[in-house]
Amino acid sequence: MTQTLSADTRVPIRVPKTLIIWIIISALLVQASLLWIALKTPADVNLGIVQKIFYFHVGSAFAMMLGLTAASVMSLIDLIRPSDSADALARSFLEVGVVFAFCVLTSGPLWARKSWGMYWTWEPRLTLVLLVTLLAVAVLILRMLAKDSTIGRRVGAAMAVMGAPASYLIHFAVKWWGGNHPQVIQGGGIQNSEMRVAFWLAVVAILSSAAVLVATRYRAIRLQQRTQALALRLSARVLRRQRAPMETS
Amino acid sequence: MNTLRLTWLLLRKDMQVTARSKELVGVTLMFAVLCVLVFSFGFLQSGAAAIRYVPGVLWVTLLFTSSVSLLRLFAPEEEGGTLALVSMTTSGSAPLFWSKVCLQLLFSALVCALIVPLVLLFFDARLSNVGTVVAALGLGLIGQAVVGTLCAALLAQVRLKEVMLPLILYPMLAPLLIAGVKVTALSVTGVESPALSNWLSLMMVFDLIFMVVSPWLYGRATQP
Amino acid sequence: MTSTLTRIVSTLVVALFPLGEALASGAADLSKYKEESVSGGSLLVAAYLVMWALVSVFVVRVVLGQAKTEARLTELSEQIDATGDGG
Amino acid sequence: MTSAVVLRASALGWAAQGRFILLDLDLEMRAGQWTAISGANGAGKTTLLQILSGRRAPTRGHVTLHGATLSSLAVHEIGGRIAMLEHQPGLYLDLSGRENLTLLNALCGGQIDAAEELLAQVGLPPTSWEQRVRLYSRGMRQRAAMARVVGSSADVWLLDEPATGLDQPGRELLTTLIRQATAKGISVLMVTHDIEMMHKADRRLCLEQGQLQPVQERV
Repeated sequence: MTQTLSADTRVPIRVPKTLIIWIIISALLVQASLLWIALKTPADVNLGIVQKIFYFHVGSAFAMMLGLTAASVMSLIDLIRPSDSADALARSFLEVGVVFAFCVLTSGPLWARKSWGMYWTWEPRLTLVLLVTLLAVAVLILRMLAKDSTIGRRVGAAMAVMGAPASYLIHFAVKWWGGNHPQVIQGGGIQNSEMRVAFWLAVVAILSSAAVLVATRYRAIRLQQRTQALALRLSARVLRRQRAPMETS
Repeated sequence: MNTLRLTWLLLRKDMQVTARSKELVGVTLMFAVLCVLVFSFGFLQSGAAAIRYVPGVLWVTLLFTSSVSLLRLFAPEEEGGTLALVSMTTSGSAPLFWSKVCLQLLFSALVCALIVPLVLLFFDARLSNVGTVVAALGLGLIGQAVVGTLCAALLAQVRLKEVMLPLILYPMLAPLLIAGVKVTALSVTGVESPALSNWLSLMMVFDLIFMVVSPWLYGRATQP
Repeated sequence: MTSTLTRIVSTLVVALFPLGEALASGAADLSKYKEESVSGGSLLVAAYLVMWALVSVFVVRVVLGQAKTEARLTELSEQIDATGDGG
Repeated sequence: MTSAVVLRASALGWAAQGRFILLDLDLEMRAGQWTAISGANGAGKTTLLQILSGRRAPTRGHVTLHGATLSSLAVHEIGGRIAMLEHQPGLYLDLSGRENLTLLNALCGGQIDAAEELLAQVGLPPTSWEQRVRLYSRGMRQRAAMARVVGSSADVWLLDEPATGLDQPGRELLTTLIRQATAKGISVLMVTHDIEMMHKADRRLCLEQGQLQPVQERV
């Protein structure tokens, strides 16, 4: 019995055109927003030039929030109706979310050094980002440890789902907890229209790049999954071939 | 009703098993006492107001001790290979899950009963409104037990589970820890604050959410 | 001292980043804002560099992983062709 | 004489680490039939039993119990109809033999026989009934686990190396218990390396290259 492998398992390796166009657009957006921030926006009256961190810092925070929320939602979908694509999406969102979480965590203290005079304060939003990042990294490690076992995948997904309500409650806890602290300068206020344009340009540019990263990672994971499926079919074929002489004899 | 009966049967079995391995309870209590001691060495300096450290020492000890007992929570099932057997006779994993939550709760209540007087004694502190603190402890321990049981059950099949459990558990329990410490601090210093009810309701919401989410996730993630 | 450092770093940015020139011109008037021990400009440059590095590391990892998968895929295709011929 | 098919596996496949261990495996278990399976280490015998008992989902194919696929059945339905003896005894080590069976009986709503009766049936001396299973020897644990299977209301028995650690009287007892079960219409599947046990079975299969083959009789 010989089974022919259909061509559909061989994934085209070239990157789809739409993705390339999208990558170029995001790159241009990022360049445009950087140029705008550098050339057009004035320095903040209170904080000086360091305020220019604000644009990408907040953009990264948006990307992180959206990424991690999407990761939880996709994990939930994967638990309710398991599918390889939901799993791949959940993993890509989680990874990209963690990357931007680190961006927020590193740019935040640098900004704080200037505006608050120290790298770290237990300001509610900083604390929230730190805790959520720790949680997301733990889930990421869990998913990496689990490799491709079904149980591991489900456990990772379940933990990602747990992370969403936990983060929501952490948000309240740290807000009330930090309530006693003096609210230092509400830094990075938008003072004029150039700043507003810079802000939205940066947000759009980062979200677009984040989406590109998710799409690229998603494609990579899908390719990996299909490679595994192909290896499995090959193994089936080899096993059947080994049997053939045994059956005839 | 049936779930309740099955949960009770499994819990009674767990209590029997725990009673027979007395070492486990003793070791866990010992660990809790040592935790308090180590924190005292770490924080106390002569002349400093010791009372400030009471809430922190109390809650962190409870958190650490719970993760120690959580790692042993499913040991009877793992040793005897009864996990699949039990969930296949009790029409699902809910009775097993809730019996383990109750067991963990009993465990931490025991630890609590030992630790709270000890900490108050060591730090020469007095609680101004005992009722609130008891409520906070109750809510905190319920939340810890529910989330902890889920994590312990799911991580049982994962490599490096001893390390992974705190890694996942501590950030997830952060709201309970913060709220518990705040309530205890307000009570120890005797300040009447309207924030008190806020913190208690936060803990209550935490418990309610995870009491719904956790058993569902447990059932989902352990399906064949 | 710090402004020299800023200038060095921003020269680095010129090499790495197409927008470097713009940033460098921003760095030129950094001295105006120098008040404390730390210059806001160097913090700014550091922040953007770190973010850029983080994203680059991720991209490199994805690309490397992709390359590995593609190699495995080619290997598998060859194996499939080999078994196909024997049949 | 052909009796009804109780459990059927069709085109079963199981893959681990990107490699198929079981593939295109078909199996029919009929009421009152005693089947023995042998096979090299790592051939997938234990995995096969786990799939047949619904503890593991197969990569390919499906298992039907009285015509209904396992994945469509509720877990306690499977648990009530398929009894399994694994490497681990499936008993709480810190409970006594009697307590274990009583607990199990309570959990499934009193469907199994009285604990004492079962323990006597598998030849455990009354002195050991109140002992913790942890103190049992390998063979005694195996007997206690067997009591759990005998007491169940299942009509399929899946036994993974049931003769391990059993002495000669124990093996004979095991044979008798299985014979009594098949007489009642229970279908028994047994994985074993033991030639003697193998020859007592009605049907002998060998798990080889992911499939079950009838064993060629040596002359």
